[in-house]
Amino acid sequence: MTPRRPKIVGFCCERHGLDSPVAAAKSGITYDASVRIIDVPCTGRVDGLHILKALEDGADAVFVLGCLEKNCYYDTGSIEGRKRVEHVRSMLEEAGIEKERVEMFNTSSTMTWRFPEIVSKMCDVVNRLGPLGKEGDEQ
Amino acid sequence: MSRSVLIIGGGPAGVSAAKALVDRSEGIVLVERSESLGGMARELTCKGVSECRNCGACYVVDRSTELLRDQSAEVLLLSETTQVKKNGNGYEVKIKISPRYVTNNCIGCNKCIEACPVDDKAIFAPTGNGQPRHHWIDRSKCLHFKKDKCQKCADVCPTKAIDYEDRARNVTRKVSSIICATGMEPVDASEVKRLGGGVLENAISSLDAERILNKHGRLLRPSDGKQPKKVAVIQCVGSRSMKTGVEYCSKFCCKYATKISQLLIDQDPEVNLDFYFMDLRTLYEPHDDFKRWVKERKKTVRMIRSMPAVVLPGNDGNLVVRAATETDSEVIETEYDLVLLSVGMRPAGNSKELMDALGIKADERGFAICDKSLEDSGVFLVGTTCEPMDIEETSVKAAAAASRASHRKEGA
Amino acid sequence: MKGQIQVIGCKSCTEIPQLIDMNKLIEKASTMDLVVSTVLVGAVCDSKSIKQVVQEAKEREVDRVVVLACPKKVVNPALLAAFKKAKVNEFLVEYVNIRDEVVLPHMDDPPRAQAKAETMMVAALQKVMGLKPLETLKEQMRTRNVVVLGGGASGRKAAETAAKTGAHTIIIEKGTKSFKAPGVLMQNSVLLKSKGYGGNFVLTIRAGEKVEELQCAAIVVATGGGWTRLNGPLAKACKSALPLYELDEQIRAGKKMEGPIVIVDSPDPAGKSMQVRDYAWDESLELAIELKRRSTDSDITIVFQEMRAFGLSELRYKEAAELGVRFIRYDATGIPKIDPKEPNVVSVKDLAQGETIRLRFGTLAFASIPANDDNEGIADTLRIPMSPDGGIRHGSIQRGPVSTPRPGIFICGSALFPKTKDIAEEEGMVAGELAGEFASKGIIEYGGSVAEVTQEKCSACLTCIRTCPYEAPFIGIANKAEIRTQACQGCGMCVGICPSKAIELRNCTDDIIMQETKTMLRGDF
Amino acid sequence: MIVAKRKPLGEIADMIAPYKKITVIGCRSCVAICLAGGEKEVKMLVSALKVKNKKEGRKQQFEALVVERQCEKEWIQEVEDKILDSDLVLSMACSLGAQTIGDNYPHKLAFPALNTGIFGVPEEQGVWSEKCVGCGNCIIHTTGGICPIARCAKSMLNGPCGGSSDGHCEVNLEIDCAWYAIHERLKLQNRLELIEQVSAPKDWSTSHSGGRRTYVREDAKLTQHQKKGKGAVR
Repeated sequence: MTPRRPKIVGFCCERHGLDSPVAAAKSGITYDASVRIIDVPCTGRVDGLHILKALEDGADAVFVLGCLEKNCYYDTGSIEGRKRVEHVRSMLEEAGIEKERVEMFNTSSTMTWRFPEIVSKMCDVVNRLGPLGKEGDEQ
Repeated sequence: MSRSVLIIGGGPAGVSAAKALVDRSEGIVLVERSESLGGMARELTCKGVSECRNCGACYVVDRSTELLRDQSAEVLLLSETTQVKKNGNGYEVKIKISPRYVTNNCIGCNKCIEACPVDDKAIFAPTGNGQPRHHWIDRSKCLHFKKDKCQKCADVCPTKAIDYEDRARNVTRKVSSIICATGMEPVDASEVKRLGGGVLENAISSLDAERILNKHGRLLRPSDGKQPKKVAVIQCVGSRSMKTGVEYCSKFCCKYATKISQLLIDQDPEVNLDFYFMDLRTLYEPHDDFKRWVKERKKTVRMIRSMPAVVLPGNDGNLVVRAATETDSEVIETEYDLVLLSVGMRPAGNSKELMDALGIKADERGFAICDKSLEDSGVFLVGTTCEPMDIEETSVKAAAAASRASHRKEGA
Repeated sequence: MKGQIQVIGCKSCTEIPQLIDMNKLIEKASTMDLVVSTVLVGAVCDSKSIKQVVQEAKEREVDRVVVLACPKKVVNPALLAAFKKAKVNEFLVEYVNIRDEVVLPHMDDPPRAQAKAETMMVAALQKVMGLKPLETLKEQMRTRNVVVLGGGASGRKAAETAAKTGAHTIIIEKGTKSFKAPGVLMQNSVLLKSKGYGGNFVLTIRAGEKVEELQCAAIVVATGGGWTRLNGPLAKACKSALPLYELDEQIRAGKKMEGPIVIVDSPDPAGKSMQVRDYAWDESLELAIELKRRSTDSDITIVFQEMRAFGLSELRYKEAAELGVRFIRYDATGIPKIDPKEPNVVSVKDLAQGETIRLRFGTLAFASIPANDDNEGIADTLRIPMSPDGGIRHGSIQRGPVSTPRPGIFICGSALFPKTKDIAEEEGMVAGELAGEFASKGIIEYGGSVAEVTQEKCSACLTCIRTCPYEAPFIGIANKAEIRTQACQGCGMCVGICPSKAIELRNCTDDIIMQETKTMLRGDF
Repeated sequence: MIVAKRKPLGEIADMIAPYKKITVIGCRSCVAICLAGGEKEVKMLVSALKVKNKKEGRKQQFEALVVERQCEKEWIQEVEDKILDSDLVLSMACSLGAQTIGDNYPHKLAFPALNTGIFGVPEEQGVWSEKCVGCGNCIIHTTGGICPIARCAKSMLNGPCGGSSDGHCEVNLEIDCAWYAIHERLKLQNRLELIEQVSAPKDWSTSHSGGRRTYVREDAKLTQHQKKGKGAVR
């Protein structure tokens, strides 16, 4: 079988979070297919548990993508989301896992270049750190 | 009589007004000269990295997308109002829609642009973030319409979206009132040669900077595509000066220039930035916010209250700015990788006939004069048509005008 | 719910550019269990195919649908409507954005794209089985009242416009100002408490002596700037100092002001962080010009940090200068001071000369507008956020310019930050319009994908209540958290933070999210 | 309430390293409210440990549970089988929880995943501060409702030490001087005279220094006659 490709999960909020891959697509920008987009109403919905579970279930890196802070449709959602991500990062650090594998990003509907940039950034992280755990030992 | 409202111009003002009316489930006809909605805002970059800076760029794009999604709204692109006739309490307007030669099947993959043999291309993607994202062909340049029936773009198009048979159409609409949002155009930096506008490659206008940032997400030097480490931002280029005939203040320059400066530092805290200005006229923030922000970054950012005299070429693409110190005591020269010229605005030139037909008078600066009687006759002026303003103010005033327009109809 | 799924593939969205083999995808779908119907249509948005798929759905008694096309926002709402008719609950229709998330971005790698699309479909099928049929409920608004807080320029405009939309307006004015306004004008009244949510607010208001309750559908906050309160150091030192607008009124009233006149943007007019705005500057320039016109020998000085002569008022700046108005710029190094021993002399360091000058004045006016002290009270009662500089903060620009984070509450004028009169009025107009529109809907639609509490699990830790931006959670009679469904916007912030996992977001539960993630990760692409 | 804090993940991981079958039990009372040991924290801990194991190729089996109050045996008995069925119980409650499990199932290992800290008050969301040490002999009615034993670094009983400087404690300038606060409060209540009163040396026997304490409520105790066999609540 082909060498294991990076598996990246992106929790995107239904507002600008999901607008940005669409904007990229409409402008004919292509990016690596290894990203899995999971849509949530708002990054405030994202729970540290979701991120950890994703890593547990085989993701090598996870990112959360929401509206710009102070421009969140639900006012404080993306700030809330960032706090959750930071908490998970600190947990990973405690556990001796590279915290770079988890990132929070903000975007707006005008940033066509943003989503591809994020994907390649996360891909680089995985290529640098290698996959998380050995292939096939997903519980 | 038709209840719908004609909106001339698909920029921030036009789009906001249209959206406001559509939200009130009222019919609109939006006529936009260019190939996509968004006007100036199409080319503006979002000034935020993780935090919103209220530049309003996304506001326009979002509204345009929503507008295009709305079945009830009639949005006519690449079209122009050719004739306006008073018709009872309302108007009858003739609109000419030029052919786009690209159908809605276009997915914006840009293959056609690569394929196009014309050197400066004859098929284009929409400007900046303009919506919709469908490409369009400039007939005057396209070889298909010249002798050798070139159809390279049609050949490569994966969705067969090229339609050379597309023809110009004329439509007539009866409308109750007209919202005029013909907007503005930026002062051309090359009018200010002494600051290197249009002469020195790395002395770019703020609009160019916005374009570059919008496209790549980073500001790159035109000469060598490197990220500049030492940048000068010069305010009031072409504004507040008799030379360019724009003796007024263009109002939004301080806003966007300060926000761009902040963006540059956010992206790369290493950047050294000098901010040359006369008066700091940032909008809608406690007025010392930017100053406070500068204070916190003493090492990298300087505010210099002085209008540079001249920008001279330095070695390998660098630029030398000669300016008096704040107290005019001496003249100093500083070298920069990149100089950013904050250009002001002018009202966009409108076809005289249209203005006359609508009974719009302009002052000596070209700004349309709004008066009560005009609105009574059902013509509403919004946005930068009548005075300089930023997107936020524009959107508010446009919505207000829309509300007046719809209430006038109820009155009628 | 039996779980009979229909899978719809849309060629026009996905098959371009012949990258994904939709037939293969649909075949795969038909092999999945619980899938009773699979349709591949030219374009799911055109009415013909809508008829076709819905017909099919009826025949096969479909109760869940997966649409492989483009984003939900883009797909023709007619499809959803048609399904509603076919007795398919709208919350059981799941859209997979094959177009923008697979086809377009992965053109250069068809095999992976195909695999990805397949995985997304499988995930969607699992997800749609996890969904529960929901309904949006309707609640009558008890009134069509629009309450406008503040009878200033923007407030009045708001009331006028709201009235035009057919709403009944009530202006709550804390002063004794009386003016012509539609609806009711309640003078020297103050907002004490507020309950409820957009559409059905209940406000407690103290009008003069008596306290009364007031129901309303929408609220417009137009409390303006804090003009009146001047207790900064300068004002303390010079009791006779006026706020600019009073000077303006007196001059327009023809009163002869004692010269020389000094207009200063005090760094601290109300003893708090100052905000100087274009309003102040337009006004002071106009005033100066007016005075100069009346008598050329009148001595006027404007002391400022930044000459904020925005836009066309730059021309007034020039005119004033030509008329001989004196301008003095200072900065933090030499702010204007008044020595109490000499209460009619202000000394300030002139930046241009770099030396301190003493200005003897007959009249001193402040051109700066402090934020309104009432803001804090208002923000607290209405539970809306404030900006650090003491103004009331508006919500995301995605919700439009005059909106607060809370639906049904709109804000305009200098309550946000001081503004010029005309902008304040325009804002008032927009706010009034929106509030009126909001009220004239007459019903509140709510429900759908909102949060709900599993009371057995709740520890009543109040975390949700502190986190929610909409005041939706509250502690109910059982001393456990409950959700005020009408107020809930379905963002799921409380769900994500609940330490006891007692709150779930309908149709966006942890299980659904984590299952989807798991399936997406299983796929090898 | 009792405020606790999760031990660093690394420490927990080392602690449980030798064991294969691990049951993690949270608690729905104090520690849930102070965001340390509720269902969410339990699930996150388990997940994080699994990720760590996955990275390091270690195999362990986890079971995540939450009980109403871990300090009471009746609640624990509800998950008895799970406890008995595991090599190790990792308690995500205050140490009372871990100990109750230990006392009831002496042959089982019950390790703490939390560090039990203080009797705290939530000052704001996410901030808890200590205001009582449970000395067993409350005097705050004489000190303006502020406990000098808990809130003074030196548990001074008669006025501030010499180190109090403009309202701050010399031991840690971040925290306020308890006695300064007491003075201000009494002044507010016009009871400043109280601060003059010299309180005699405190009888610490009621506090921990009197050894482990047991509180008995005679009328609540069941007599031998009343007692049934192992009575469960439901």
